[in-house]
Amino acid sequence: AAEMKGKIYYLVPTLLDEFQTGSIDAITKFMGDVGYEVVSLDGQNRTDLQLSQIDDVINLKPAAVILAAVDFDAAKTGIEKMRAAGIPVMIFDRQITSTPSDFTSVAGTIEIGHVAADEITRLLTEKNGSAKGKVLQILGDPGDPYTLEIQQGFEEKMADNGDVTIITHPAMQWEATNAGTIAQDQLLTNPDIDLIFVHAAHLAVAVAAVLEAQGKKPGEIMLVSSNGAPVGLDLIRKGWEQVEVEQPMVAQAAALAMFADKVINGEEIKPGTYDVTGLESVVTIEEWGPNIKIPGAAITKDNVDDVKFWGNMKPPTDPVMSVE
Amino acid sequence: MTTTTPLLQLQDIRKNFGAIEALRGVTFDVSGGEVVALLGDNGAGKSTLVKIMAGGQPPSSGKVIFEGKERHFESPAEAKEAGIETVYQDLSLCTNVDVVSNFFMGRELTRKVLGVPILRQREMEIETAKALKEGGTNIPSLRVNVAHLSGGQRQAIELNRFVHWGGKLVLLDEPFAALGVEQTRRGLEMIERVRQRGIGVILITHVMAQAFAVADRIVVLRHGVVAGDVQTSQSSPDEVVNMITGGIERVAKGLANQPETGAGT
Amino acid sequence: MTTTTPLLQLQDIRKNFGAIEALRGVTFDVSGGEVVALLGDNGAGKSTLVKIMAGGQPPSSGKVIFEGKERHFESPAEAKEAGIETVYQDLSLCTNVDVVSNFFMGRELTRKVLGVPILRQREMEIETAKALKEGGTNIPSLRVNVAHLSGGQRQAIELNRFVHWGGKLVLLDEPFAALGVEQTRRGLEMIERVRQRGIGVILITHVMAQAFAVADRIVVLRHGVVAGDVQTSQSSPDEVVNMITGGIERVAKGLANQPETGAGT
Amino acid sequence: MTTETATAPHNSSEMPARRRQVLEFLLDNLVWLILIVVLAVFSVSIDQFLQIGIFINILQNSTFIGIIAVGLSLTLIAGHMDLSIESVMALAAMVVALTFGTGGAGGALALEPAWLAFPVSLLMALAVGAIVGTINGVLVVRLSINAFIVTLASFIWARGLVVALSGGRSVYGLPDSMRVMAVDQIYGIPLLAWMLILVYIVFAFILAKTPFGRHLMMIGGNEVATYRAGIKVGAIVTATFILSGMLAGFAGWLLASRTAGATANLGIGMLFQAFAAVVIGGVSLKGGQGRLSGVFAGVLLLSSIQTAINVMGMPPHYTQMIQGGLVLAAVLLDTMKNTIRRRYL
Amino acid sequence: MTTETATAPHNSSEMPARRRQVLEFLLDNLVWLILIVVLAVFSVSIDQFLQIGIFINILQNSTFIGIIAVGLSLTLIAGHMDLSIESVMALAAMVVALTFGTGGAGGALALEPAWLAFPVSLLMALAVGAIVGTINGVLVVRLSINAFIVTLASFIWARGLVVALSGGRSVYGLPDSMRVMAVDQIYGIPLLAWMLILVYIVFAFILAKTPFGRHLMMIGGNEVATYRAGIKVGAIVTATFILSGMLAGFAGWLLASRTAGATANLGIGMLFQAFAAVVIGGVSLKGGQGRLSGVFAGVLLLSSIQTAINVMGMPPHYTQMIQGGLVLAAVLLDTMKNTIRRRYL
Ligand SMILES: Nc1ncnc2c1ncn2[C@@H]1O[C@H](COP(=O)(O)OP(=O)(O)OP(=O)(O)O)[C@@H](O)[C@H]1O
Ligand SMILES: Nc1ncnc2c1ncn2[C@@H]1O[C@H](COP(=O)(O)OP(=O)(O)OP(=O)(O)O)[C@@H](O)[C@H]1O
Ligand SMILES: O[C@@H]1[C@@H](O)[C@H](O)OC[C@H]1O
Ligand SMILES: [Mg+2]
Ligand SMILES: [Mg+2]
Repeated sequence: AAEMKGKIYYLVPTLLDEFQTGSIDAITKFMGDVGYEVVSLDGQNRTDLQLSQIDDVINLKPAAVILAAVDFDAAKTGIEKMRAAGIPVMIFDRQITSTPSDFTSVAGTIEIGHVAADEITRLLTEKNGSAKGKVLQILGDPGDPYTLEIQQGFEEKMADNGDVTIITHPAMQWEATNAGTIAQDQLLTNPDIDLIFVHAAHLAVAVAAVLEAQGKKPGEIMLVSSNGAPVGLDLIRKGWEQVEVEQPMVAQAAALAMFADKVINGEEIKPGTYDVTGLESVVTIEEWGPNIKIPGAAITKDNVDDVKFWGNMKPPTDPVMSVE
Repeated sequence: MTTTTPLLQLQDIRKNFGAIEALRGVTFDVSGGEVVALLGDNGAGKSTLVKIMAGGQPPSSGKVIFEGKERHFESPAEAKEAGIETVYQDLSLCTNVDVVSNFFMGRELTRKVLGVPILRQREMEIETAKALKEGGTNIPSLRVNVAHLSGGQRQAIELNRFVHWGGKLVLLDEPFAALGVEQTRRGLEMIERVRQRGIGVILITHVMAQAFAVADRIVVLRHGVVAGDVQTSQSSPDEVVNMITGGIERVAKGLANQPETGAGT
Repeated sequence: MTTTTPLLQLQDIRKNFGAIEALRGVTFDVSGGEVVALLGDNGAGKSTLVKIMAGGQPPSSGKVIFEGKERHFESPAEAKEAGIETVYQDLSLCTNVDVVSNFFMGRELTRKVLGVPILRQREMEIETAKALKEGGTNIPSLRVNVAHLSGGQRQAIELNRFVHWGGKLVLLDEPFAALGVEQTRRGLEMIERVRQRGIGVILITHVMAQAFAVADRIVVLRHGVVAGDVQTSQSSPDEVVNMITGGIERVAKGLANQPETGAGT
Repeated sequence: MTTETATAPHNSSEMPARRRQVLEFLLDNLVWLILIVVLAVFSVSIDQFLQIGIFINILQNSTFIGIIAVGLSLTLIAGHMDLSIESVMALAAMVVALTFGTGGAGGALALEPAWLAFPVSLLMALAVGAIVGTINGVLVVRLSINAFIVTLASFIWARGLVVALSGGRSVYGLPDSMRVMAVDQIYGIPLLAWMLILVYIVFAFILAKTPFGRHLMMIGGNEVATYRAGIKVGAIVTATFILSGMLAGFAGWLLASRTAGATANLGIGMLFQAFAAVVIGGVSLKGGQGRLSGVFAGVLLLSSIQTAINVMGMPPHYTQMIQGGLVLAAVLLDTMKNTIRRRYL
Repeated sequence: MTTETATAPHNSSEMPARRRQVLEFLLDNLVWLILIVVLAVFSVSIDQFLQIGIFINILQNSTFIGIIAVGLSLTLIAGHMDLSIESVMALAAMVVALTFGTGGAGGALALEPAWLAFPVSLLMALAVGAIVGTINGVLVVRLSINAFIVTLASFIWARGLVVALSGGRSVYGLPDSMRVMAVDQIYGIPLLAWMLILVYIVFAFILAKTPFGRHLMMIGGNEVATYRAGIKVGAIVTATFILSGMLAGFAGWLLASRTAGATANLGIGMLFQAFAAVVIGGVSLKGGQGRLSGVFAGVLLLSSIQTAINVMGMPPHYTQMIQGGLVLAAVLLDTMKNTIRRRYL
């Protein structure tokens, strides 16, 4: 391998979630393409642990830090500390707007909620003739802002879209069995539920299993999920799930690598439209610094095999190139 | 030894645990400066009675009259405040701390520093050593945890700490059961000294010789009732054993408050 | 009573706990059908010696010879298998279960159903009731948890269960300390019966009368060494008390294995 | 003045023996009473709660916590504890899912004939549990390390192993033969629920009627006494940890069947629930005390509360508060026991 | 054959008293020894570990777990336990952040003069802790409900309250006067670390030198005995729960200062860490045993392990496994204690 240009630390918030584990592989590969070695540290979903990781990493004087915050805002002090120590900070996946950073690459949680709302409206209209019906929304942990922002985006859009009853329950600690139990209980008391929207594909696993155990046919009760993990795509293929709102994880990671040199060398990042692994992405200069937003797509039966979805786990083999 | 009101009177004390009636109407009394031996077979209810007098258990019914006033001790702390000291049959030691801590349990010597009470460790150690020595008990080190002491050494701590604290009435539930010959002798002497200070003593034992050595009066419990209440000087070990095992019953009514020597009123 | 090898021999047993030397070279023996009273002041090391013989604690040095063979009991289970039964001073009962469970602890009666051992509850209850009755102890209900029993009732369970199990040597560490007059009398009788079955008995007690009532030989421990080893018939309570408290020392060397009556070989 | 006295403590005359017995029985089974009261209140106050399906759900959803609670109870009764059960359950589920799962990270092992997957996967799950249980047991017994810390370490590393094995990925899709447990019913009651009931019957029997069960209880009460009595304390305690592990493995196997796969955070949070159920059910953390019938009621109680919350449709932010409050309320009810006992018995 | 014998058990002659004392001392403080060994090993084997900054991090990151571990130790020593500390800490942090935070869900209360925010927020945090502690204490003491279940319920509802109060949103941006603790240093050591040290000194003193501390220890050893001795057991235990709550409140205040705000899941998982530290430090879960110096070493040990993992840069999938393994290894070292004691003392 070529001589490495330096070490980058990736602070990943948890490993109990396919998106996160997938992102480690993607970031490690793409950063390798542009000449950086990546070391990942698992925050185990604990804000305090992630803050202490930041403290430790500062002592290790890395070329840069990629941060996917356990908590959106609690990382603020940590970011300030790192930048004060002269370490460039790139924000990944979980957008932080309360303090400046050197580069941000996200999909946008509110937007995921919007996409889901539109897809669900479409599905309900196809089934019931118009945008009406009953949706069971299963959140992740109610203490996790990620799920709450999807909820917010979803509900504000649904309010505009028509007359849909939404029942919301949280799956504590993002635990799949909890999601399954909620679905099972709700199907008894609200047998007229048309569709279940879960906030992560691994939750859909348990929900689909419950539907199956209750003798439901695939599609009899529709299932929509967000994040586009491999199991989600499997469920679409088997017909249990109708739509998965993809987070463009691969592209999000690739974007980091494309701009890594510029960030680390302190060069200016120009706003505009860039091609990131084939996706058209927009760089804007926000209050908190340069920000690239990559559109997420709705995955359905029709396009489920598209290799560009990270859930198919065929990351592009072409190396990413640094932006000139 | 006068005929004033007794120090402690029990009237028709009953105690049941679920279906089991441990005490079925016990009435007796003890005066200041009097030593009463409370005898009875295993399971007769002696320890239960002690716990009631010591505030550890409420009676199911009946009256406890202390210094002429009816009292309902809600806790051992209250009984203690009123002047009742107790040595329990099932030892009440904290085996996880050392001898000194146990000796001064609940009455630690302290000095205040900026209003904060600080333990006076050295003073307590010296006092403990003195008391145990007087009791004739050899303990390798006072800083050793009680868990490492022999049965008799433990009992010695418990027995010797009570005299240290004075009070008005002392309840001793088989305090010599694990003690050696010499330690028992000194224990009996100690009771004698306590009596001379005008303190009332109730002593439970299974050994007739001990009862007859120090007691002014002997009260026998049998199946939860008083089966005998006699002046020591007017009875004999054989007679008392007979009362215990149910051969005879003898309650000397009206004689309960008599002085221990002499027979007149 | 023959002059064959003794049942159990201890040779120069030492035991220290950290800086404390509880036993400093103890040598003595006991034969089948012989009752040896092991006496000594509080903290003399009697219970420590019992635990070593019972397999509960290894000696720091010295030999334990049982039935002529040197043995290193690693656990009470091993000693028990070899035929040594023990009644401990600090009672070994599980107060969270009932009397019957305690009585049969570790030797439950069972029957097999499809190869699975099932407890024979009724049989155990009947046997327990019988044994306790013979011991003279009244217990309100055998199904009650031991936590609810009086001190003497507890000791009675522990004392009465051992005879039930036979064995070759019985170690009794202050087994009568909490027992009533009648229960103690029956306990002494029981020892006599056990002796007649050819079983060896070591009895620890602080009551001279008990030692002199049943023991063939008296061994006195003092500060971890043997300070006296005499035939009961050739001594007196006063002399023994003197040995205990350190007045005199008297180890009848070579006489240790003598029959308890008569003087010749 | 010489008379014979009676020969034994008498029955108190204040309350007829019969009524006392009934009262004692009720108090001994107060958790069940509370469960019934709680279910009645929910049925009356929550719309659509009162239907067979809900009660079956309660039973079925109790399965996993219920089964690991048995292992926890056994170790607690013996005076130890087993915190690893939650992670062991997840580990067993993950191992099985990784081997047989057809989607996600699954290895899609196909056996011939197909039904073989059923026994083979079951054995795998039990073996996983037995291995972790053995490690726990040996460390606790041989090296006499505190069970809390041993099993806390297992709790952490076993979950870590789940993450490591799966690479954090989920598995979906198990062969049909392995989903029988989650899908089939007997007499209208799901097999999962039957398994739960079976486990409780078997272990309640073991505890009450076999020497093993009795020794467990006595070891928890006074380990020294049992040791002196010649009971093989070490072997029994080790066996208990192995049993606890195997029960967790079994629960994991059922859980894999239920979720038709496994995720890296499967079962997170169940340890606390199991602990709560066990303690509500009357098992003492100090050892030597507890009956599985109480634990069963405790499990059902918690499951009922959770189901009620699922059905009620309240703002999600309040569920945890309500759960905590209800647990407390249930325990408060339970303390009436002591008051009643003191006053009337 | 009549001779006088010596009058007291003698010192064993096999080992000089002096050497024995040193050995005893080392064994009593074995956790410290292990900590030193572990740090030495890390320093030698991990690149960049050996630098002042890392050691200061270890100390500073121990603050929160360290402080709540004190409360946990006190309740454990008294024979109870307090599981609510983690949630109470989060609750105190959230209440403070909601009141003074300028961003997110914060209420942005501004006091005049600005430094007032410092004492006022501290008092608020302590009050939150005292309230939950009082509830715990009263339920445990007055209604004699098992502390595990009482504080488990508090653990759940207090966390629920955090979620409910914040609506799951986070708060950030605290006034400067409140961030002093997280930002400032004295002699190059962060104030957070000083607070930690202070808390340990104060409470170690209380435990060792005051009647309160001694009574706590004795209550944990034999509650009946202390009750019979006239010690006000109820009052002392209640006070202990209140203290534990206030310590958690204090930790929460510091944590808010450190994170410059609060989040709904703040501090999740710290309870287990605190428990592990306390047990490694030698506090018995059965009560009546433990010293804070050991607990302090336990906290530092766990923090060192975590920091080493952070610095090592290993594949993250294995970190949890390694963490579990290292905790176990540390405890295994600790068991050498018994072997040594048996063999040489
Ligand atoms: N807490 C309790 N619950 C149930 N029964 C009890 C309880 N305490 C005592 N008893 C019963 O009450 C009776 C009297 O017990 P107590 O301890 O007073 O006897 P005692 O006279 O002290 O006997 P001993 O000489 O053996 O010490 C016994 O039958 C005992 O089983
Ligand atoms: N585990 C231990 N650790 C430290 N010292 C011990 C331990 N066990 C016993 N000792 C000490 O050894 C000595 C002998 O104790 P032991 O229990 O054998 O005495 P004993 O003769 O049975 O006395 P008693 O008549 O009071 O029962 C005592 O000084 C005791 O403190
Ligand atoms: O995919 C999600 C990821 O984007 C978020 O950051 O954490 C939760 C995941 O489910
Ligand atoms: Mg008694
Ligand atoms: Mg002894």
